[in-house]
Amino acid sequence: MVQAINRALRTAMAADPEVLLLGEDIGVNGGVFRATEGLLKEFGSERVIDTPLSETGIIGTAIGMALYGLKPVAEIQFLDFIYPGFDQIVSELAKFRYRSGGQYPCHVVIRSPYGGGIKGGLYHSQSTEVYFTHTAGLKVVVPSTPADAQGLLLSAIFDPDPVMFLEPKRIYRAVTGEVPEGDHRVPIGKARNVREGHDVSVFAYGAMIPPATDACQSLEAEGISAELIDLRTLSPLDTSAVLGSVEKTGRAVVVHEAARFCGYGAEIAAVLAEKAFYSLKAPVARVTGFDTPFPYALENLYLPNAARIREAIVATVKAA
Amino acid sequence: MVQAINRALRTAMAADPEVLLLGEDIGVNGGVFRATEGLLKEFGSERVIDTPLSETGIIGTAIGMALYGLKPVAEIQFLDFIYPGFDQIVSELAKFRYRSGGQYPCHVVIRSPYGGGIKGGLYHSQSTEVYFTHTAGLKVVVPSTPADAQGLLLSAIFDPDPVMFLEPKRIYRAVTGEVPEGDHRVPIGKARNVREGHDVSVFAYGAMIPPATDACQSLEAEGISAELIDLRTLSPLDTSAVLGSVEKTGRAVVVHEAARFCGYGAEIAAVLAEKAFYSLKAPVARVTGFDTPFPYALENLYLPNAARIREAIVATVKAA
Amino acid sequence: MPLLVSGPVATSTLATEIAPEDLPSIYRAMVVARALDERCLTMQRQGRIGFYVPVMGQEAAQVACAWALEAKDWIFPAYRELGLALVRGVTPEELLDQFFGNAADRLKGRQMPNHYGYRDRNFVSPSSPIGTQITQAVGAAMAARRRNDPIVTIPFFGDGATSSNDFHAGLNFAGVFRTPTIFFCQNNGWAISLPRSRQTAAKTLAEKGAAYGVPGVVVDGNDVHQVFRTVRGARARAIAGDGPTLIEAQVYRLGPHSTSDDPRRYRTDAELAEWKQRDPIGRLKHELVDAGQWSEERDSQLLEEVRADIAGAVQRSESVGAADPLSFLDDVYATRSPALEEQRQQLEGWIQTGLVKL
Amino acid sequence: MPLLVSGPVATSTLATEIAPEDLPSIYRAMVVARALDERCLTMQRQGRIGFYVPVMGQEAAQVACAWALEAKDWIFPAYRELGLALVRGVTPEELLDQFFGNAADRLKGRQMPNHYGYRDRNFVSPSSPIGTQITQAVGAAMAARRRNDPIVTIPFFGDGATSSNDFHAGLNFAGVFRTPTIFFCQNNGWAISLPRSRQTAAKTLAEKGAAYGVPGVVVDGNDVHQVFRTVRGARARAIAGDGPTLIEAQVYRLGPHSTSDDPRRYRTDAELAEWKQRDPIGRLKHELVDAGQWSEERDSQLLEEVRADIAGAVQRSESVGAADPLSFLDDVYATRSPALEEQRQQLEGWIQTGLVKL
Ligand SMILES: Cc1ncc(C[n+]2csc(CCOP(=O)(O)OP(=O)(O)O)c2C)c(N)n1
Ligand SMILES: Cc1ncc(C[n+]2csc(CCOP(=O)(O)OP(=O)(O)O)c2C)c(N)n1
Ligand SMILES: [Mg+2]
Ligand SMILES: [Mg+2]
Repeated sequence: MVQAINRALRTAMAADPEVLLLGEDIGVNGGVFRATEGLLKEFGSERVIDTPLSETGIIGTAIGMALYGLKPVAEIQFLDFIYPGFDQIVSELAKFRYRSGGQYPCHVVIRSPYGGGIKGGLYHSQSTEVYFTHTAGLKVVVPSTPADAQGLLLSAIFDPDPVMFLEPKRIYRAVTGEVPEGDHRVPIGKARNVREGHDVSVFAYGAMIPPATDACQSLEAEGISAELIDLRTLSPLDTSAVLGSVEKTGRAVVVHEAARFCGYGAEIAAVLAEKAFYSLKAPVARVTGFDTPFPYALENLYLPNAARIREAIVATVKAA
Repeated sequence: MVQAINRALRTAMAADPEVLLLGEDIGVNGGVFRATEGLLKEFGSERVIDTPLSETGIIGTAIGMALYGLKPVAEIQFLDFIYPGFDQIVSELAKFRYRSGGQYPCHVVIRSPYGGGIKGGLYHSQSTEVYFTHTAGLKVVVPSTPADAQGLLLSAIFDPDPVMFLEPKRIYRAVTGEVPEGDHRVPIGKARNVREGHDVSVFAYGAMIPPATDACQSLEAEGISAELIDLRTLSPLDTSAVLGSVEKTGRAVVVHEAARFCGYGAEIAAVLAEKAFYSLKAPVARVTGFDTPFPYALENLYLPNAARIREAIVATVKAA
Repeated sequence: MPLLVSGPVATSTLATEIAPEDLPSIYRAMVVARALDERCLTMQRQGRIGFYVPVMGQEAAQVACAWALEAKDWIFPAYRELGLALVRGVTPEELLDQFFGNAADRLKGRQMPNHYGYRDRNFVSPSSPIGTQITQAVGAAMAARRRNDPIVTIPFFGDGATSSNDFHAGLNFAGVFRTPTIFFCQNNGWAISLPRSRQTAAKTLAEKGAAYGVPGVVVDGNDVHQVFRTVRGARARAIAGDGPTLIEAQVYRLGPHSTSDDPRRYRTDAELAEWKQRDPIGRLKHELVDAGQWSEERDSQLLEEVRADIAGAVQRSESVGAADPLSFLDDVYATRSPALEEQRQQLEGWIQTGLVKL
Repeated sequence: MPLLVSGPVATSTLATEIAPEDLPSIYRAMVVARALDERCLTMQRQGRIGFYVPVMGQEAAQVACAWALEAKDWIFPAYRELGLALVRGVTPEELLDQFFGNAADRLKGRQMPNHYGYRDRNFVSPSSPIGTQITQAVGAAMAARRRNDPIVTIPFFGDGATSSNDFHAGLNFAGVFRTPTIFFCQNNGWAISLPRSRQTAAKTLAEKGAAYGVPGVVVDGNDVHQVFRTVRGARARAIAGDGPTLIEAQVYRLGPHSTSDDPRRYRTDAELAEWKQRDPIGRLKHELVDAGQWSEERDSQLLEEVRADIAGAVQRSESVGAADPLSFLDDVYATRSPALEEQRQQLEGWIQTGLVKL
């Protein structure tokens, strides 16, 4: 997946001289995950900008560039380190168009590796997507395949609105797949049906797609037909895809690795409890991380796995 | 309510010399809402500390004081201005006890006026409680009466964990009521049953309690008996109060002024869809703010009012 | 006081001193600012506008600074920048539309008074959180340079804002990337109730520039000539590619922090009286009178004229209707999301049935 | 280079120079640090520990600084502070327990390697976000003063951290409140791949102190005497109530940033070779040999002894079992919330049925 991201950046930069990158260690070092490898050489230090160690500065200056009309793509080294720039995101980036009566669009893309699974402990593992999905004015995108990573990132860079582009670092290298050539875009705001099914709907995204897929596949043998929806864009949510699936299956399991309490799954459950109530035949199950910080040595106990997802699906399907 | 807060601070400071206050304009100015009026005079500038304009500094130094063993109470002038200190809250305050294996408890109270209704526009009105309730390690408290404000704040100051104490500024002066003398505490983690009812459960908190009360009362005449629960502590949630009420009534309306998408109401709806599914007779309704930044001139259209709450209750009760 | 701590000779051809014939116009802008302040403070007390932040006392620094810039330079204001707005050609009526948040307000009634922005005047839309515009201005300067636009960006902020995260990051990035940015700090002595002396233990705010390799300079903000000259110098330096400058203009906030503030709680009458004597409007008037460019008579005439103008603007602006009630659901994104579309329809229904009211 | 830029004469009675008889112990601590670094880098390559951050090259600055402090002073470390930990009496075995995240780890296996903290040694538990410990140290200093405890607090951080928000706020608060804090910056030339010269346009990092009214001083971090003397001076000043000091210790990171880093991508062999010549361990060894306090023979003996010690510690530590699987649900709050209680029971069931595995 990380090569797909690299390709998307290269494609966008080649296509439009006003696309530029900024962040820590993205230049000569090529990014700590190598997402920007080779781009400094290709596009020069005016367009691949190694910044001082300040997320406030990275995001604040990216906003200024966007106000002026450029298309900056900021990299935050780990999502866990975005908080020094959080004020610029929620107070400024998300609200510029609105507060100026539409005079100042602010199309910054913030890319950041996020999530667990690399033994990163409390500060290299968190999934705090809800801070951003709850913030009106931001779009929030999470790819789960190389093709989507490339296509969604290209859409994000040329989107008129600010986009938080959260990259599930655990599958940077683990997940491979075909990637179309050139400026092939995947639309923001549309979920992806990973597999069709009629007994239960499973909603997941990012690094939870592989274990969710495993769980669904393994249940086939037991005669359970699970539909798996990769939400892809967390905000704005593709509500009709969610409702459409549950109207068909009558049952839902939501999966994410973030903490459960007020996590993203709560919104999906709430939408269903509100708008698909009469279709629902069973409680809405949430398979999530725990309501703790992210642990180091025991991270495999923390992260939802295929077995936990499978158990939840079975329980949901068997519920009266 | 603001006098009750002032009294709680005075009571705590008189009782324990290790309680101290810090924040912007809290000393000679007594706080922009006068919550700390008179305390500088009474306790001196070593315990009522006017700080430079830096929320990073206020929260970071408060954490250092707490690590050392003091009981600091930080004031953030408006919740909208807390984000420069957000990193210290989510990366440090919330995780100190955990990351140190229990060696370093970190009992800071952060008080902050929040919410709309004072014509404050985008930056003096927001309700972003979910950023904090989704953060494991923090407790989040919102009083709706003077007695609760006093009692909960006293509990917060002597609680062993960090507490975000969010004060609904719109009812600082609007809501009055009896306040017990002395160090009378209200336990953190327990919801309050504002009025009993058997047809529907209404869950609300803070400045939404008055309109929710009005709505419930006005429906009495129409033969609708609505139970109103003031959640008071948003984290940890008093789940048994929520489930207990809905097991009785079978119907639920959740009210908050924050934006709907991934708002706090989603968690209540999710808990119900998960654990009270078989009791539920109707969709769970959410009466909330809109998925926009907070507007200035049109704030009365943005904020949930008694009429909107009433309509949602009626629809929920009438739902088949 | 040296104009700049360092930097080569300017290559800009702009004059380094105010043209004498411009002084009356500069004076007029200051007078308009003061009159509008007075009018708005009154209207706020009468409940006709919700809130107001007076500029009172800082007019010289702002007007002279704006005068030294070119119209194409990007201003990143805070909430107390009336003097700048007037020089940029924003009319009292436009401002009043924003204060009322009415249907003519370019911000569609979304922001509190004083948070106006005008893209066509290169006057960026501000927020309330202190300091955030500082890094943004640096980013815009980097963008301008990338496009080879010979402009400067100039964030305005107060003494309190020097403690903000964005001051630190903004000056640091500007120093490292040598951006064409002028950091214009109006040190008005107070950050609400906190005096400058307790904001930082540094001797001056200008010397903070050294921590970032950015030259810093202190100016008397009540002296239009010194301000103009310093800004022109910094601008020339920036345009020549020699990087940013931090200017500390020492002024005084003669009024309250805002209409929510009572300065008698924290500062003495004596201090206020002392600074009233240095009121920049009186000072420039004397200078003009001494130079034979002005008279008491013309002054009264000007004041009358200005007040009448403002009265007319108030009348027109106040009679404009309220902002479109559905408009607060726009501009969250470039196009409305499905959820916002649904919420808009809901709101429309509620308005029609009278469920919600303005 | 003057010891301190300003400040009155110290009142502390602590010696201002290292006692000659302490030098071999100081040297020993540095050798232990280096040996543990080497061992851990190897173990990481072997997959026996997950991650490691070497201190290599910064031993003199750390050991001499810690030596100059009193045990009651509060250290606020970052993640590269092995030298400090050793002087505080933390044993290799305790450290290794943390690196393995095993059942004996005081942090209960919760943090990545190198993020150790020991309350009983006044060595605060660090996080990964850069700079956050700086404001915390200032707050602890305010608390200590409130309790009349005659101690200093001392945050450790790198050149990169000077760009952080907390550096700005921490130094500013310390300047305003004159806290007993020593800001100890280890400028090791690099923040991962960013050289010091691109981190800030300031000439030195020490001069940033002036922006906050805090005296700043540059020291050669490879010179144990200069470091010791400077820290003792700053400490005396702090204890006397004369406020904080910023110390920039110029050192070099001889190893990679961490085991995830490949420094050949961004720095030259020549630069590394140059700094290897100034290796602080070799330098102190020569000094001791020259002074007749040390010999090559004793040196080999020491190294052997230290390596054997470490090997023993590794063996013991590696044989300790894994952390209690349910323990990661503790310490979120002082007492478990109902939701965590429920989640714990759930997890217990999952472990029993084999649904989740380590
Ligand atoms: C981040 C943040 N914290 C607190 C506030 C509340 N506040 C509004 S103005 C102000 C003082 C600003 O002082 P200064 O920068 O000197 O500007 P001045 O008002 O004097 O022009 C404060 C503390 C805010 N707006 N933003
Ligand atoms: C807020 C934040 N942003 C980014 C990072 C990623 N990161 C880890 S270490 C580092 C460089 C730190 O450099 P410096 O302060 O000089 O310390 P050194 O590693 O050289 O000891 C960076 C950018 C981080 N940990 N925290
Ligand atoms: Mg000021
Ligand atoms: Mg470094």
